[in-house]
Amino acid sequence: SANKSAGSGLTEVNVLLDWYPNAVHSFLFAAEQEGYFEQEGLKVNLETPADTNDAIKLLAAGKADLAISYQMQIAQSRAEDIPVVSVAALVRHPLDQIFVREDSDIKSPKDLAGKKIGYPSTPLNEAMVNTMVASDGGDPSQVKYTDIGWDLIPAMTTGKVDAIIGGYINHEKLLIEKEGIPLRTFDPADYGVPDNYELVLAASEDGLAKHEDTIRKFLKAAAKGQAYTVQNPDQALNILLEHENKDFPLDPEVEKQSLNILLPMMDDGSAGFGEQTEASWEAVIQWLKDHGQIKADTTIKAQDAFRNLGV
Amino acid sequence: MKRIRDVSPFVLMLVLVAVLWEAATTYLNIPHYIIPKLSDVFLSLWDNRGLLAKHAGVTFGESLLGLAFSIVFGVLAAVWIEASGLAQKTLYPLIIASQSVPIIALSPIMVMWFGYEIWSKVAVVILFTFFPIAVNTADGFRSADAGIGEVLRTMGAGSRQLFLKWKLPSAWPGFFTGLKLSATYSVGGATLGEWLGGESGLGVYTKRASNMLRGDAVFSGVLLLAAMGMLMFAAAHLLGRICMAKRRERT
Amino acid sequence: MKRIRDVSPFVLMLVLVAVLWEAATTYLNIPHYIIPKLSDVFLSLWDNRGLLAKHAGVTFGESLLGLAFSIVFGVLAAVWIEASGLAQKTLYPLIIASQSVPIIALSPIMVMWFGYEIWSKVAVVILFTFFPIAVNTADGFRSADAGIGEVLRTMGAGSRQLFLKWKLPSAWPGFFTGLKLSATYSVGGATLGEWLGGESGLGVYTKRASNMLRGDAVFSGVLLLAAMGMLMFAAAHLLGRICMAKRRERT
Amino acid sequence: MSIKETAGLPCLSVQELSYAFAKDKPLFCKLSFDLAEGEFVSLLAQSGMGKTTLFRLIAGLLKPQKGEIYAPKQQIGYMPQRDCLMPWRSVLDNAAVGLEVKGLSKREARRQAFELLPEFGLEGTERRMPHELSGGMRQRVSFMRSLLAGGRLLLLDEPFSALDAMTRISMQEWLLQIWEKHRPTILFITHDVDEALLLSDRLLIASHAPVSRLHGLKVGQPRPRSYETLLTPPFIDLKQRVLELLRPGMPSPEGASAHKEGWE
Amino acid sequence: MSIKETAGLPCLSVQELSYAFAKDKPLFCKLSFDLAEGEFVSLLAQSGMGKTTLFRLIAGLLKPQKGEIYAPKQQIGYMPQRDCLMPWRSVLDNAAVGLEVKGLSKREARRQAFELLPEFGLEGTERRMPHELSGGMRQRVSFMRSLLAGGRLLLLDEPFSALDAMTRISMQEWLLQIWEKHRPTILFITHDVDEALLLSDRLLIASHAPVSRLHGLKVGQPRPRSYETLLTPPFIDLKQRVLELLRPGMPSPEGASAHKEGWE
Ligand SMILES: Nc1ncnc2c1ncn2[C@@H]1O[C@H](COP(=O)(O)OP(=O)(O)OP(=O)(O)O)[C@@H](O)[C@H]1O
Ligand SMILES: Nc1ncnc2c1ncn2[C@@H]1O[C@H](COP(=O)(O)OP(=O)(O)OP(=O)(O)O)[C@@H](O)[C@H]1O
Ligand SMILES: [Mg+2]
Ligand SMILES: [Mg+2]
Repeated sequence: SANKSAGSGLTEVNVLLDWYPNAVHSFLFAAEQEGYFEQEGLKVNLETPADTNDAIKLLAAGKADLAISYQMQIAQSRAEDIPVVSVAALVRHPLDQIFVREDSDIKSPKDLAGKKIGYPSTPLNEAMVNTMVASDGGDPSQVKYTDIGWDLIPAMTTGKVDAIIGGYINHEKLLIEKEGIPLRTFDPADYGVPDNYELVLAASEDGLAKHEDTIRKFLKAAAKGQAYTVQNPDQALNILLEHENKDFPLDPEVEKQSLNILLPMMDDGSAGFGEQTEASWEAVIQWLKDHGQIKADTTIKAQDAFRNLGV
Repeated sequence: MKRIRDVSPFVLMLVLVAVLWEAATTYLNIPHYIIPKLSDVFLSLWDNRGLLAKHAGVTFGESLLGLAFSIVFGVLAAVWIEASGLAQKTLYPLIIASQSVPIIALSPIMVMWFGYEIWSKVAVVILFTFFPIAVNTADGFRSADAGIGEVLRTMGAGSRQLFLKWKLPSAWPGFFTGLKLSATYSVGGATLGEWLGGESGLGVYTKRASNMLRGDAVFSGVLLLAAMGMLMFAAAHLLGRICMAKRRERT
Repeated sequence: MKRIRDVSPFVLMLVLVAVLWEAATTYLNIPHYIIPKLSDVFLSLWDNRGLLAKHAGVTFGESLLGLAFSIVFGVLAAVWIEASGLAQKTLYPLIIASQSVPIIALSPIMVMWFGYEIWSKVAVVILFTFFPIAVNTADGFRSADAGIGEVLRTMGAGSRQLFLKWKLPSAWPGFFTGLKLSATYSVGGATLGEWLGGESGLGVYTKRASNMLRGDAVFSGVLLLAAMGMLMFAAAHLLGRICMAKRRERT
Repeated sequence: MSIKETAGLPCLSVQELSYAFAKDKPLFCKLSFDLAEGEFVSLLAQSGMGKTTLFRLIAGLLKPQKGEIYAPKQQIGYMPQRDCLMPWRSVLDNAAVGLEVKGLSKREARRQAFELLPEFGLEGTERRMPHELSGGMRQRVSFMRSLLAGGRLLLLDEPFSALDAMTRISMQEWLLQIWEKHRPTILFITHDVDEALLLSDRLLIASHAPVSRLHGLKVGQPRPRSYETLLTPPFIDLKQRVLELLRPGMPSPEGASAHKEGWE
Repeated sequence: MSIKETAGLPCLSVQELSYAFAKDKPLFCKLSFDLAEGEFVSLLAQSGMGKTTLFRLIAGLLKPQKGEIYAPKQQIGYMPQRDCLMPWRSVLDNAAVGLEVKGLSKREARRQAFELLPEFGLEGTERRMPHELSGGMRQRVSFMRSLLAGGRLLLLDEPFSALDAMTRISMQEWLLQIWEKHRPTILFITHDVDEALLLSDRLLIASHAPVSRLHGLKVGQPRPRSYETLLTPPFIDLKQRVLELLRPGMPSPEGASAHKEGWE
């Protein structure tokens, strides 16, 4: 947790990533490499947990200071009395979209009726697809869901399912297209699901109360890292690639494309780094309630779910 | 009476664990999303009893089916290894290799071969459970009393007779030790199989509950899985007892 | 010469599997991210040899360390179960339950307790490997020749002596059967432990490779894990052979 | 119990003993007998009448269902009928195990056992494992083990059944040496009447199942005795009476050999 | 091999046999001997000289290192020294296993075995498991099993060592009945010289290790014989010669009993 590490005089900050390091984390590596964290008196440790469910719980339990999570997951967590708060929006729009083969006859979500859609067994994905199909004028009850576990890509490419949800447009889509299978994607935000922050940075209520200052410093450095990345995408990517070479070499081509997709979604010019709007949170919480993804009787409030620390 | 006295320490232990659990989660400040209160878990268990029964039935069926195959495959593998030096040098290493290969890494293959239906789960259960049976049975064969084999050989017993009348009965204790292990693992195998893709079963239930961040529901599934594991072990243990009731290896 | 003849069927089998693999992936149109061509796997293996060696070392270390603890815990559990009827009725069921509980569902607890360092991986390895040792050793105790125990008892041997001079040596074959199983499982346990969170090890390597759809890299890790499993099994087997070289239970 | 034990005499006392294996006919029914301190007594009975079971009762390995057994606890040297060697111990370590149990260091136990090996015709075999021994050698290791375990009461269950005449004689000699030196009480099971007459002070013979009494026969002849003296009239007489007692319900008084003369 | 076998006589022929367990001193060195068809021969030697090993060689369980053994293959009834009962089979099923191996149905095998149980003093024990038997009962089950397995050559390794005098006599009787009816060739190991003289046509005695020759002794006495006839001069004479041969390097001609007279 956020405490002075002996000797260096730096404050340690433990951050749980949403996934293995990839292009979306470039700004963190850039901030580290360029010394922005150190300038703020921070020593940042990055860990990759088994999944973000773990990350949220560990964060709330005080086993980490910050964790990268999803806006919807934060809302759900709060509904389940897990005291976490989003302190920054990292990716401001959905990355998790429906993929279909370009050569398929599914031209829009309503065509999914009667088709098989593969999903990683998250009820949230189900609700999204239902909303999208319905808003597109289709019959959600006709959609056939297949739980495809962790293997999104093989399920898609081997034709076991007609569509998948749960993959990211900056990762799975790129990998599938690299295999020579062009995809058509449907953005949930275009079909009745509120536009939402795909990735957010979260802290625990307790941690935020005690270490608000440290977190603000972290965000300041991260914002600088993000600015650096926007200005020098190639260098920033190189920092990431070089760093990761020690553990697992990333595919530079894929990551470059990924970063190209991500940058405009991380900073769409509408707000400062990480800034969040209450409207967005209201919409997301309402939609989750409407679709049974959080208990209808919970009284969570949008303004409690996030904090803008004004970096 | 004896029955009661036999079972009561177990029941007491369960009560003790339950009390400790409830007390720890109530007084020790353990967050409910890490370990939920047992009372909440029971509530969740009760509220979803119908659903849980259905899912438990599915998982139980997969475990049993997979285990049944494993008994056949495990014993056959052991027989083959015992019968042929060649198999021992070729088949055995492959079998061993199959046990340290991470199934999750190969799940696409499983799905490709067995689809998303019950067979992929059964395949995982088999992969999980046939190894202890094979190894214990093979070691059982090897521990057979050579003197008995000699007597049978002088009677003109061929290799089939030797196998049926000597090696096979000698391997029973080993087989049942393996079966106890495998019976326990079968539940975990079915759960993992369901995680790799499935519509029902306690694996799916716990995974979905976990994605919904419902600790109480996760733990209600976990409790049922634990109980199922104990049940499978107990069944295997009892079966062994019954099948070997009259035998005692040595005075 | 004998050595060579001993090993050659194994080598032949490896070559055969390799040829089949290469042929199947070349001619059967299997997507490379499901089963890559073996030649690509070898290429990937070679290209990343330094990195793989590092990761393999980490996984191997975790396996060995966990297995070492399991030997201690497994034997202690078996001793406790053997020594106390109470433990058999209370401890044993808990141990069994621990084996059918899905670890992944409880991963936050593992991380809470053991952190992201090596200890969480070691804990998973222990959970994976101490059960076969405990069950096989416990069954080994139970199979001890009663006649020998009687002789020792008439000599005035107390329960400690009986245990050391009778039960313990009698359980060796069972222990080594269990050790063979556990040694094999230790590799899988370490891999799973790494998946629950970690920066290095072959588990991390294969998972990341899988996320990147790099079939060749996944399989290079899988091959190493398989080899490691065989190595662990072979080591346990050999150790058993050496330790029981002079003994033969019956004529 | 403690009263009897400290009283010194008798060394072993069986009182109103009854025993039956579950569901089987009883083996013993209110059986009583005593062994005096330092006595050498042989027990004779037909196969399956319960000699081994009686030994296990005396050694405390089985619990009497009725009656009581007073025996010097934990001071019993018991040689089982089946050799029960430990397959994981060498000849030397098998023989020495009793000394180890007594608290001697492994090294010292081995040393003492090693010195005795030649006397039992086992020199050079100290490193062999039991499965590498002949039947008679196994029996001698087992015999040696029980003698080394010592004790004030020796229970020997057919200790020489697998030995040839020569080896048997030297083992008998050994046993008598030990007996004369330390005067343990010895209860000895054998099927060889000559052997029993040669070694014992007294014979206990069971005629009828279930065993409710043992016929005592004093061997009043002077020691040392030899196989030659067995051919003298008092021994021939004794032997005939033994064989008669062993053959229940047979009125013929001429002894065993007479009865079975006409078989083809 | 086939030549000898079809020649009919001898039934068993051992030619220039040499054998040693790895690293040990050899047990047999160019040993040759024959058994005629239908002959009853007893083999006597000190404990550990290799009798059991010789049996295992003849039965084909060990391979001769030098020399050859001609024996009727797969027609051997072998009774091992250690009973080797199957702990998972009842008395009846243990006894019947040889018949099952011969191809009889389990039912028929059991029926035949069941009928014979009383003759072996085992009536009422058919459902017992081996661990519920006394030592002598186990030995009788093993004996019964080898007789039922049949064969033209019977190899019996101390078949009666655990039996009391009475039971032993009836078993001997049984064996002779079988022998007279079917005339198998019998090779019989015993440590009891009287028993050997009573039963055999001929005795084979090993004096020196390694065994390079067996002393043959014809028992020219008429049958039926009884334990009483053993007290007649020709038998006493024979017995003395046997004991002399068994005691290698001992010049004393007075027999075993004379030698050991003075032990205390
Ligand atoms: N564990 C047991 N369970 C049931 N019955 C048993 C058990 N042990 C022995 N018996 C029975 O008890 C009887 C006496 O057995 P025991 O071994 O005492 O005889 P014994 O006099 O020593 O005979 P032997 O001279 O053949 O050794 C036998 O009928 C045997 O079948
Ligand atoms: N498996 C074996 N490995 C090594 N040595 C052995 C083995 N079996 C027997 N021996 C040795 O061979 C010798 C002869 O043994 P064998 O059993 O043939 O003797 P035996 O004449 O039958 O003796 P006994 O009358 O005591 O049964 C013994 O010295 C024994 O130690
Ligand atoms: Mg007995
Ligand atoms: Mg022998």
